[in-house]
Amino acid sequence: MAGYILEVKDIEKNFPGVKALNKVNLKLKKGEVHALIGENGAGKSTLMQTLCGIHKPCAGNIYIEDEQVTFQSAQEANAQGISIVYQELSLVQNLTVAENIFANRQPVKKWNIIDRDQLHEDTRHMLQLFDVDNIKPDMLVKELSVANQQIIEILKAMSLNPKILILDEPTSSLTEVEVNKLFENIRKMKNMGITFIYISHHLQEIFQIADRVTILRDGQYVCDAQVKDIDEEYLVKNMVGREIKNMYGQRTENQGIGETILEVKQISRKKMFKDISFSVRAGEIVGFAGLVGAGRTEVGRGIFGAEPIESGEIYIKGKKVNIRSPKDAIRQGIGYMSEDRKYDGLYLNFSIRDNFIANKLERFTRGLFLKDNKMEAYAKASIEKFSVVTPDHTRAIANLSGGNQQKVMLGEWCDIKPKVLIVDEPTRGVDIGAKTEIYQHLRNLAAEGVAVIVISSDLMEVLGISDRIMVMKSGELVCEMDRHEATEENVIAYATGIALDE
Amino acid sequence: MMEWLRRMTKMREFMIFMIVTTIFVVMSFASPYFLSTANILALLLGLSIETMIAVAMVNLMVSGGFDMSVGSVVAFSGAAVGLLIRSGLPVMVAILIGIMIGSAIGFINGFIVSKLGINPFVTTLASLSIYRGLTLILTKGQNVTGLGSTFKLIGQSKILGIQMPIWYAVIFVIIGDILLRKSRFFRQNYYIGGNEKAAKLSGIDVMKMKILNYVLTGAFAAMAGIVMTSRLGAASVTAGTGLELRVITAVIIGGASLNGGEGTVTGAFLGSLLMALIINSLTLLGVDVYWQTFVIGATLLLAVLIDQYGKIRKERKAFA
Amino acid sequence: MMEWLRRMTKMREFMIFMIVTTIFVVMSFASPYFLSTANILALLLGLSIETMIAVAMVNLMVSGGFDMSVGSVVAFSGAAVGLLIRSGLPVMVAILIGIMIGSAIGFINGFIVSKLGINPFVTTLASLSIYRGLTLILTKGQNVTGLGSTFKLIGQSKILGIQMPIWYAVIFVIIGDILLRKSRFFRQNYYIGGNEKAAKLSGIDVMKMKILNYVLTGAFAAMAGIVMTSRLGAASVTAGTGLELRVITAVIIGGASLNGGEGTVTGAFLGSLLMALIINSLTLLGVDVYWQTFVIGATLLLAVLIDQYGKIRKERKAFA
Amino acid sequence: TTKETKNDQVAAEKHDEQLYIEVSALGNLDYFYDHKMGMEKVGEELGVRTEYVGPAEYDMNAMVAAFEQAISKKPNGIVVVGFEPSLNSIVNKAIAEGIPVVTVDADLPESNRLAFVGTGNINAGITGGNYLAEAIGEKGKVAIMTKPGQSNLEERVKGYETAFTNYPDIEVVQIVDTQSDPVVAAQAASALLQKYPDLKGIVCVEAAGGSGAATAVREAGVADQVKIIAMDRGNEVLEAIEEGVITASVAQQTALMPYYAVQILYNLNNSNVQITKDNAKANVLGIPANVDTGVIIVDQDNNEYFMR
Ligand SMILES: Nc1ncnc2c1ncn2[C@@H]1O[C@H](COP(=O)(O)OP(=O)(O)OP(=O)(O)O)[C@@H](O)[C@H]1O
Ligand SMILES: Nc1ncnc2c1ncn2[C@@H]1O[C@H](COP(=O)(O)OP(=O)(O)OP(=O)(O)O)[C@@H](O)[C@H]1O
Ligand SMILES: [Mg+2]
Ligand SMILES: [Mg+2]
Repeated sequence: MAGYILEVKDIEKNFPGVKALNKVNLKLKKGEVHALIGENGAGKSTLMQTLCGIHKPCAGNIYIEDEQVTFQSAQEANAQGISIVYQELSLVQNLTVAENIFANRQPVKKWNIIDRDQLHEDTRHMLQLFDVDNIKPDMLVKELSVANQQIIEILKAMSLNPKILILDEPTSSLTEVEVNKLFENIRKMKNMGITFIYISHHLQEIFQIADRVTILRDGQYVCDAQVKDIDEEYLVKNMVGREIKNMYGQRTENQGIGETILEVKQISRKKMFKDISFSVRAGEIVGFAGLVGAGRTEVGRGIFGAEPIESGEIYIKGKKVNIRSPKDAIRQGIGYMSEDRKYDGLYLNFSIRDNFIANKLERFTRGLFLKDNKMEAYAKASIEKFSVVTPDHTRAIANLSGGNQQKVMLGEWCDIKPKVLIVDEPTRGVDIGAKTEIYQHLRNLAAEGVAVIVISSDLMEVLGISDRIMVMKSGELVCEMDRHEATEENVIAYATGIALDE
Repeated sequence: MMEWLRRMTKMREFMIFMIVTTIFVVMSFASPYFLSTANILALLLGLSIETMIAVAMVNLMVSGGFDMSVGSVVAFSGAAVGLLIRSGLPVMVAILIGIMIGSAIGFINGFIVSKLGINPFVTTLASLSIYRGLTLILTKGQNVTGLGSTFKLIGQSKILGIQMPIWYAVIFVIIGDILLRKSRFFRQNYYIGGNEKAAKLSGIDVMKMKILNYVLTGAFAAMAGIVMTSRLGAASVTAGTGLELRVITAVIIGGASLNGGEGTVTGAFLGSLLMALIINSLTLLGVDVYWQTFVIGATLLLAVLIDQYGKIRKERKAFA
Repeated sequence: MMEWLRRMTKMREFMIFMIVTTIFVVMSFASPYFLSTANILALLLGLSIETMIAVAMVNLMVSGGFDMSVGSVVAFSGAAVGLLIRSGLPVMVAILIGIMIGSAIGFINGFIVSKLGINPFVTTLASLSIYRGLTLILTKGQNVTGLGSTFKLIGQSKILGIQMPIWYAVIFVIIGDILLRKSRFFRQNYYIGGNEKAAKLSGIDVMKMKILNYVLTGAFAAMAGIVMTSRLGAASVTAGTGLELRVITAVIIGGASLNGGEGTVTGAFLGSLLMALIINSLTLLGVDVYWQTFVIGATLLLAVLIDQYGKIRKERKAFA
Repeated sequence: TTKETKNDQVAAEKHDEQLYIEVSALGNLDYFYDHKMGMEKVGEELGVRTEYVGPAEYDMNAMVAAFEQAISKKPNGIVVVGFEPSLNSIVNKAIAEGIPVVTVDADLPESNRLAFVGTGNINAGITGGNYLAEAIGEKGKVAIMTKPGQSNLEERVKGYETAFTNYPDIEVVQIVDTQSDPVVAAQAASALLQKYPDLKGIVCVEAAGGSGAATAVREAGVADQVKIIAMDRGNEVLEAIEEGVITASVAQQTALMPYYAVQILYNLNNSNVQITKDNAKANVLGIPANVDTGVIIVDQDNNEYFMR
């Protein structure tokens, strides 16, 4: 057993009604990047949180360099050199970037007084690792986009100088550019002898960065392997228990693309986006690609009325509509699924049922009143339809795994019977099996004549699902491509602006 | 049946209900006067004014709002109606104007809080001062009397031997409970309190609802003020002082929180009942006034501790 | 220099500071007595007790806590120290015991709120009642006098012609401001108030800090109570009634929020100053008593409205 | 009539089963100590049970609730502090149910109460006003400190104003709010001293004012120039009188109020002074309708005897 820097033996963890971990084993060699994969709700995050002293295991042991350890708190784990980037962002929105990265570890002068200059210096130093010069140490975290917040979260964990760094879906809202920067940093640190546990649902990333992989299913250890000995098919089979072919699905042959449903003319919003015009037809899936901060989210929210549009016009089925609020938009048949489920997507303290019905209460109303049995039946059906892993619909959504939360949110919006559905990062944190289902749901909607807009930072996803692709850069629509002309290279070229320089 | 029982005991209101029942049983042994019809009616009558306001307050707090000005609105609307009646206006017209004044005050509060984004605590504390001040100015510090017998009927007449304010409170609680728990319209407030940003994206007109909640609170406080004035037969300038804290406490004991997203009308009623019961018991037991203040606080604390203990035990069980 | 100015104007406190300054300027024209040393000193003296408590309260509120019991702690500690001195204990010993009593009350509040998980509003409202009651019981409702001249020195003696309570408040504000803004230890409270879960993950001992914050609030309230008793020369059983709302309002005006995570000591001081300034101005301008209550509320509202307007304008500019 | 039978019935009762209740409010105030003391004393002397009930704060709704509960105990008489006309209905209700009611301290003349025992707040104000006028040589500027809206205080203010109308050279320059808090009162008094450097007197109609005004005057060092008239006999007021900061205080013989009120109720129930051949039939109650308990001025001469 020697030689392992960390070893987990027969760990078990129960939550009310859920056996999240069942005799799980994990062995880490010093200096490797060890990938951990599994479906949503397989227990990955739970396992990592037991390693970090957040959850106490119900059974089993943890060994660090052959010595048994038990952690009472996150801090004790930190002291042993384990640090983690949480799947759910855990930043303090009202504090600065610097204070988040060096939370409670700010450099101090005499009397424990914080040395501001040193703190900012250290922070700039950390920020250089990602070349992000648009983030300043004294910016408030709440002013940053989700992607940038994720970078801060990563820097925070890196700044702890850990021996073992756990990354729980660090790339779920990053684009390739940032992902590559992250990998560069991982390799650099790996050479310094740091060990990584890497969790991701982007399987190709495993092959780019990981040395070994452990697979979990339903809270149980399935197998582990050297990455160089296996292929993606192997991963999927062991993860999902079946093969997945053609994840993005296929446009059904006889499905024609119909009339123009949504037409956007020259909409602008100061500092956010400028002169955006495009249209989407019935049965069509249009993908929006671009780098982080390109303004795709802002356009989506603008059309939905969640944020003001300063000029421009929107037409639905040729009729000009005046959308001032999401309520107007929903009435016009437009749906928008947020990119940030925790912030403005879900009601975390509420039950799964109450989340499913949040945007369609009228449907369960007779006279003035809501019908309990109708709501329950609907929730049960939706759990089934979107394969949400949960004991029952009365659970608080906060207790679901990240991917399952995402499925509930998607289910909530797919089912409003929209004319236009905008989904922003629809598969953030979703496993490959569930992704396949989500794409199928989106394709089904299109087949029913809905105009679907997919905003995504996952380029493969955009390429795989879209009939047409829009590329945005710095608030402008720089290019519109047909599915057949779009390739990874030319989309990136437009998104980064290289194509324009030519 | 078992299912129903299981669900009952899981409800937050259940513990408070048990505590209230316990006090009832203990008190009926401790004091021969306690269970007399007269005492129970007196208890309910004393509690009716606060309950009327609590019904609106719990709705407001479910949506994440907060109103410190209700006590002043009680005084202001009472005084205004009193002066209007004395000026010769028909009673019904005066009452309608009084309720409109309350609604208008609520509207102003709601507008400032939700449209202008000012902290509800500061806003409504300012209102507290403003409308108390206006009451003093309007009445020149004098209580308003001579309101005539028609007006007094509202608060002093009886149906089936039970004085009107009790009836109003009962009606408010029953209708309020059904509406807040079951109606689609008011259900929106839970979503707003749960996650305001998400509620907006779910197509809820958050701004409108929030303002409406303040309007309702103002209107209900005005109604309570009018009923109280009628019951007492005079508009008191100091009416409702400190009322806001009592109502908010009752609502929180009943399961609501300052963060919004939870609470029920039944809970708010039970909270009010618990507080009134404590005071009633202390009076009946002849506890010295100096001790009363102490015992009220201690009992309040004890009640929420028992409640919390019950909750924790239930969770434990769920884990086992 | 420009950088410094830019940073200044971005601070929440800046608007309140401007409002306070405006009132100063306007008042110095409106009333010839306003700018006299005597009036300014009297103003500061009047505000010193509240400021001492506000310093601890803002720290507590930054961490997401809340304490309604400070007014009662003021009375209770004052009365306790008074009785101890009368019983023949040396003044210093009595004062130390008084501060310990305040700390103990704070500890109990903090323990109930953070260990037992009871709502801070209800908990400290219960405390408010409990300690007011204990004060009454202890003193049999009589104010405590005959405290001797040594004790009175604490609140009545002067240094450089300035009465001691002002010095205490100044020291509290300066040290408090530095500690809360700059020291790593108290900075932890911003993390706790901003995101309690994240704070725990960052290795902050949330439980310990929360309890400590309540202890500090209790201790500071006790000190304020002792200084107040010494200044008045007698422990008043009704001292500090309604004080909690004034302090909390001042702290919120100064930029703190009920949700935690924001607020500064300077802001809290400016908030207290604003409120005291309003009362002082109204008296100097000879505003009718009935109007005073109204004008206090209206000015409060106006101040926060101006403040909010300033904030919105700044945000607009940032986008332009 | 019912009254007759009730009287007989009551007379037959043992004394120690008779119950007299005082309903009040503001129980937390120092002032009401005397009320409680008076009730206890009269209970002891007559051998009947007495109770003192009511909310700790100035809350009429709660006071009426306490009154309702008092009625539900079916006592032999109720003593009530008639703070506000809003208590009229409940008093009438008790009378209608056959429970005799006497008001103390503040009267409810429009109600059906049987008698009133007290000094009346207007009277207290007038007495204090006259004393101050004499102390300042019948001329100069005077300020009044009160808490607006509370009817007993409003009446005392009126009393002072009435007294000063007899002194053309005395000018009431301002009325200020103490918010019933000595620190706020001190702050307001300080501002007054700034604004009127030639202020001659401050009168306070409630307890916090005296302590606050004394503090402000002491701190400004103008004790020999500004005369303060306080209200009631709180220890801090007495101490300040001894110190010479407060000139005098208007104290009522408060304990006498419930004492005599219960005496009246007791006599109504138990004795039968034959004013007529048949008092009941002649509609004669045989009790006094109005008892004035008088006010006393506490100043340096008699101050020491009031300390508790
Ligand atoms: N605090 C909790 N209370 C109850 N159940 C929980 C809690 N946390 C996790 N679970 C349950 O434990 C199981 C494992 O969840 P976990 O978050 O570890 O999954 P995961 O593998 O990280 O999934 P994902 O890929 O979606 O993030 C899920 O069924 C989840 O619902
Ligand atoms: N709440 C906010 N406050 C300040 N700036 C913001 C806020 N939200 C977004 N931005 C900024 O607005 C710009 C556009 O962001 P938007 O979210 O629309 O981009 P995007 O293309 O959807 O990329 P992503 O969502 O992946 O970050 C970015 O520069 C972002 O940093
Ligand atoms: Mg996870
Ligand atoms: Mg986006």
